[in-house]
Amino acid sequence: MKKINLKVKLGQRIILKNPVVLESGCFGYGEEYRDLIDINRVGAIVTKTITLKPRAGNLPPRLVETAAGLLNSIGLANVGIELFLKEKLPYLKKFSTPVIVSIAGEGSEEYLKLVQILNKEKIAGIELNISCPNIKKNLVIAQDEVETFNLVKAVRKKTELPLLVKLSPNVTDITRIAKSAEKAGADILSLVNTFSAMGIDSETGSPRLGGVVGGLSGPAIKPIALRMVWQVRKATSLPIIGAGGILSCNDALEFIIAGANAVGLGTAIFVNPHAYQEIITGLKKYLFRKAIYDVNELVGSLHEN
Amino acid sequence: MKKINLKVKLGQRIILKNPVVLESGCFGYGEEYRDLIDINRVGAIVTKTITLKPRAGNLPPRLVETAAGLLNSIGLANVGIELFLKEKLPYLKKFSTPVIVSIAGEGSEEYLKLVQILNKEKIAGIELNISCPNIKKNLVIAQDEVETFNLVKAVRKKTELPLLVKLSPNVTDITRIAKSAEKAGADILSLVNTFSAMGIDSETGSPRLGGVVGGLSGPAIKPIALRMVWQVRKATSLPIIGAGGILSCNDALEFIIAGANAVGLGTAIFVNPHAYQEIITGLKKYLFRKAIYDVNELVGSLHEN
Amino acid sequence: MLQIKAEIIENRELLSAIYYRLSLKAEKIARVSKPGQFLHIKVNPVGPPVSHGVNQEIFPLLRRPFSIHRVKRQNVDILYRVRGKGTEILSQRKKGQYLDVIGPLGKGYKLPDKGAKIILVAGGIGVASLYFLAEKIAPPPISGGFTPLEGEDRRRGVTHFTILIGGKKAENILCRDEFERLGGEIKVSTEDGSLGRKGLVTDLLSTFNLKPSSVIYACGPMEMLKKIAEIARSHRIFCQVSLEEHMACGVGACRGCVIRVKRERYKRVCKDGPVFNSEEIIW
Amino acid sequence: MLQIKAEIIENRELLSAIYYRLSLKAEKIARVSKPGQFLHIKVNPVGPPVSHGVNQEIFPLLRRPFSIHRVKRQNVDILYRVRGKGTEILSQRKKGQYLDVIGPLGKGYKLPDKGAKIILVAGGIGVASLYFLAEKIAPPPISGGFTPLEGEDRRRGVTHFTILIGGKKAENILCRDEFERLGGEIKVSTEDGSLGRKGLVTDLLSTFNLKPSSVIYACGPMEMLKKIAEIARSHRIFCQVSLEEHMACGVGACRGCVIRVKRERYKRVCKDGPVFNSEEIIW
Ligand SMILES: Cc1cc2nc3c(=O)[nH]c(=O)nc-3n(C[C@H](O)[C@H](O)[C@H](O)COP(=O)(O)OP(=O)(O)OC[C@H]3O[C@@H](n4cnc5c(N)ncnc54)[C@H](O)[C@@H]3O)c2cc1C
Ligand SMILES: Cc1cc2nc3c(=O)[nH]c(=O)nc-3n(C[C@H](O)[C@H](O)[C@H](O)COP(=O)(O)OP(=O)(O)OC[C@H]3O[C@@H](n4cnc5c(N)ncnc54)[C@H](O)[C@@H]3O)c2cc1C
Ligand SMILES: Cc1cc2nc3c(=O)[nH]c(=O)nc-3n(C[C@H](O)[C@H](O)[C@H](O)COP(=O)(O)O)c2cc1C
Ligand SMILES: Cc1cc2nc3c(=O)[nH]c(=O)nc-3n(C[C@H](O)[C@H](O)[C@H](O)COP(=O)(O)O)c2cc1C
Ligand code: FES
Ligand code: FES
Repeated sequence: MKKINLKVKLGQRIILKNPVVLESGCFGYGEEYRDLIDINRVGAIVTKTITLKPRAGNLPPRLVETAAGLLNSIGLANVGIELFLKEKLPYLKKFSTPVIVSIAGEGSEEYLKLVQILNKEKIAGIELNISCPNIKKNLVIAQDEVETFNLVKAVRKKTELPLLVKLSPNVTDITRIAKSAEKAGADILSLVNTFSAMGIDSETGSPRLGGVVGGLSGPAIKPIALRMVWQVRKATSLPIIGAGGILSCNDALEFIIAGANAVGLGTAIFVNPHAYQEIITGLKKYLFRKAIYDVNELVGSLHEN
Repeated sequence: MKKINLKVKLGQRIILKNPVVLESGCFGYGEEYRDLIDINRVGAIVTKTITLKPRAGNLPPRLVETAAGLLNSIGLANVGIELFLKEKLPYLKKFSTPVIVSIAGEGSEEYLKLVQILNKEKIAGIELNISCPNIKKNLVIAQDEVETFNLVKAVRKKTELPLLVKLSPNVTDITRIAKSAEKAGADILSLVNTFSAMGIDSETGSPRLGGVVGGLSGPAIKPIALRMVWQVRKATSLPIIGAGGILSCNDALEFIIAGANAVGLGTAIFVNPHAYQEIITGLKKYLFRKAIYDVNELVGSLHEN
Repeated sequence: MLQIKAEIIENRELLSAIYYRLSLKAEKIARVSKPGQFLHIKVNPVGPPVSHGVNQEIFPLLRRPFSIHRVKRQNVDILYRVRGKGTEILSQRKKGQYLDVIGPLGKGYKLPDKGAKIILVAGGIGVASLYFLAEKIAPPPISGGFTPLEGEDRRRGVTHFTILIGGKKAENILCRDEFERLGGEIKVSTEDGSLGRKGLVTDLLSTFNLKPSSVIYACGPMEMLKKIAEIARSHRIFCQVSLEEHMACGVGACRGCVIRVKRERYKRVCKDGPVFNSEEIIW
Repeated sequence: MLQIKAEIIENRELLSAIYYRLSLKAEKIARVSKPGQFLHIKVNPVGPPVSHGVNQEIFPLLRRPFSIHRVKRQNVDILYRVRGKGTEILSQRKKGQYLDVIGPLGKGYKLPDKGAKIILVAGGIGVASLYFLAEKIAPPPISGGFTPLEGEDRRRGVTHFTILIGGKKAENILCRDEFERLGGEIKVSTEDGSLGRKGLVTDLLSTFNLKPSSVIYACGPMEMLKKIAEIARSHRIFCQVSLEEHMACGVGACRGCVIRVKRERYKRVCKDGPVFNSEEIIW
């Protein structure tokens, strides 16, 4: 039996055993899933987004289940970079799996400070969560080409670590943001973050989320996320971590065929912590059955007429 | 027992018996549902989008069911304005319900021609489906403020009929497009159209839709559509027909509380042609139970703290 | 065409466990149904929406189309194969529950002229609609509410027909007894040879002495229908095929279920079909 | 904490038809479960995903949390009320089927010191977790795999407890017999007076002679817990409450299930709770 290759390189320096990545915010700091997920078997992990100062997060309720989706308004609750480095990162570094640290700041100075702190750490890469507003201009960075370019460029100058940029789907044309990030020096693109959305309790006439508007994830958004990955694949040559509603191996295959070099699991972790393993096994079976043997050959292989 | 008022005015001249509108493309030319839907009981109907020339539409397959959603790539298949006026409109005019004719053109000249033709007809209004590309600039009109403004302005000059503009959700900030349409003289805003999305058959490695990319509708998109209606409510003072994933009375209530003056049913018609009646009955019960008595009082009543 | 809540009279697993026969009490639909027409069924349990904004109708979201298999007084039956989630959920519905059903939909088979040599060709679950057709062509001997073909003698076998049934294995061959009771001549083929002739049902058809006076009615997988259309064409035989496409509305409104045809470019399976003259189709 | 596919041993409707008791074979979970902890259950049928890209796991999408109600050898029971779609689907699962279960999760009740006057207060389905607690406090007479409280005498009634159970009507009062078998003193209140004292369970509590040596354990609706916290506070009684919030991960990772607390601002119900000291909470 021929050996199946699941190994994937994202840029020059991040090598994954397999293309399954655990996404930011859905795997906490890793420890929480200690008993359920074997980090050594996963392709890579992205930490909960870390900010300079600890953040308590948004008012509850923070979670609402929607039709085939999950609406959340966590509000970047996190322990802050200091505690993260002291108490959370050491645990994650015990594993053989690349650890990507997601960061966000209010304004580029905060991003740069975070990057400078992380430069001293042995981590696989930094992911810029740019779905936060630029406080000066009151505009979400990932929704603006110029803002994205400026931030990525500024960060690029300050770090040699592999740089991932996480794109927001709440845009008119995601390829323009992707190209801005590429031009500014991003190494890898990660897409998509959640869709801005809300729910209303008609009995009380109030928003279902304490934060009123939150982010929609899960199977509901899959067809839209998939379209975006496909578009970005055609618009840039950067490696892509594709995410948005992936639950099963079949979902993962769709993203890979559309052009994702790796696939991210967010909501799936909640639904089934074991999903990563089912997807890895499923990919192997599929590649064997199709006599492809190397997952990289599948990337972007969509037949278009 | 106090009488419940479901009557809704959209702008100066469109009066609906109740706030339930059957959306463009999902009710065909009305005749198809002759045996299942009593048009006289519906608030208003919007016809399938009509173009100047007949259009055969896109290559099949044109439909895919997704998680709580429907992905379609019909491609504006329609009989063209000439046959529409001759064979389809007469049927719809038999009812006491306002008929809004949806139109689309490739370039503003086609829109203007269509409007001039429709000016002679006794219809309740014209809805501009602006999710078509501007052929000159190869850019979807509804995705661009200036394009939207120019088109709506041009049409406004040529017609006294109530003018509806149907917004696309595939934008960074829907309020900007809404405000453009308002400034240019739109009477009513209709949102949302479908989300650009796709599906892939991992077995064959091909797109599931003949047209590769199609439009996502149904419950999956509801939380995003709802957020957009809420935003547009705050950004403009135009009447809104809110749509996107409404199946039940509860869904309709969410949209009304968020700010929709009327609610549109698209995919729901396929799922349950009788949904309109269940929603109307449900609204009455709700209003009675809450002692509100007039549905207009509910519009935009969301409690925000 | 009606939308009704129809009570389930029976939802019975057939021998091979992936096939089911569902009987619905649907008198008004029964009265007007014609062979080749279909029902559009919401397989989810009928019930009030739950709180919390998520409606139980959402999975699966769309209705599923099924050919009318049999009509008996107030009952309408379908015969179905469990294929994906929708049919799996349908197979779990129980007697006494209700289903939301729209029907009858579509244009059915054009009935044959007198004296025609009638050949029915079924692939797998394709027997479903052909059985209803056969009943009209050759009504069963006991008058049980079946409407015989107009001007047709009620005696069995007056209108003779042959039915070829093909499938992968013996367990995919359905309704043999039923067709026999109608007096049809039955030929079977299976791909693995476990029943009847080994091979494809189209091979079986090729062995026939086909004359221009023959008419073919076929229902089954696309490749089978395509092959049959070729055979019919080469023998200049009038041939009707029942097609499938994914559907949303089922009533002709959405233009989603189209297939490519020679003249108008596209026709809707739900409204212009599902039965088409094999000559119209771009295969 | 484990993720397992647990076989359903029983899923029994209780008297009032909206309550069910589900027994799962889950030995490893059974061994380590503590009163107040919970299971996070995927209520959908376990099975392979279907073709067509739509997975049957999607409705409902998230797991549902349920307190551990009872542990008996290899079995873990929950007691649940049908509330929305998830619990409705759960109520349809049958003996012999499997459920995907994660557990035990969360921090349970802090067990009382010796000699404390123990008062349990349950609102409706709140009895679920309190029964497991009561079993630890006052192990049942027949040694049936129940682990008695460390250093505790096995004889019934050695540790005395009182349980107050409140509900809307008589049919919302569950587990009276079970608590009686443990030797507890049982007081009941119903809002309509159809069983026990008419009124709220908090009114019942107010009639008690509460001393600082009392400890209260409460589980039920938020308003009830809030009232109890006030009573406990005014009597300077140590009081533990079990809270509910909508959950995604259930293991502390997503920060979604928080409640407002006095010091750290927010705590996670799933990981820092679900049992909290009533003093911590911002009610
Ligand atoms: C007019 C008409 C009559 C039909 N009559 C019968 C019948 O009498 N008995 C019967 O068993 N089946 C019949 N079918 C097919 C039946 O509708 C599908 O098997 C059913 O919709 C599958 O639903 P599902 O949710 O189980 O499968 P899904 O999970 O939706 O899909 C499972 C597989 O079936 C395919 N599929 C789904 N829907 C269709 C469709 N409409 N056409 C073709 N392939 C499809 C999918 O691509 C997939 O490969 C008919 C279809 C049509 C259009
Ligand atoms: C730690 C914990 C332990 C629990 N133990 C039990 C138990 O032992 N027995 C039992 O019957 N129930 C218990 N619950 C509540 C149970 O989880 C909910 O009733 C269940 O999730 C409802 O799911 P559903 O799909 O049926 O309802 P949905 O359709 O999701 O909602 C129905 C209604 O219930 C509300 N609801 C949904 N989930 C929750 C939740 N987690 N907390 C509060 N309200 C909710 C909704 O807002 C809605 O009003 C517990 C909850 C928690 C957090
Ligand atoms: C509860 C929750 C918290 C999240 N937190 C973050 C975060 O801190 N940073 C981030 O970049 N993305 C965050 N995300 C987005 C996910 O990483 C992912 O991009 C998104 O959920 C889409 O993937 P999915 O559908 O697989 O969940 C969060 C998502 C969820 C559901
Ligand atoms: C099959 C199909 C065809 C549609 N055709 C049109 C159309 O011709 N013109 C238009 O403006 N919108 C069209 N729409 C969009 C709907 O009118 C509606 O805006 C959208 O589906 C969202 O609402 P829903 O989730 O209730 O379906 C179509 C939608 C579907 C599903
Ligand atoms: S399914 Fe809508 S036209 Fe056929
Ligand atoms: S549910 Fe995720 S932290 Fe509690």
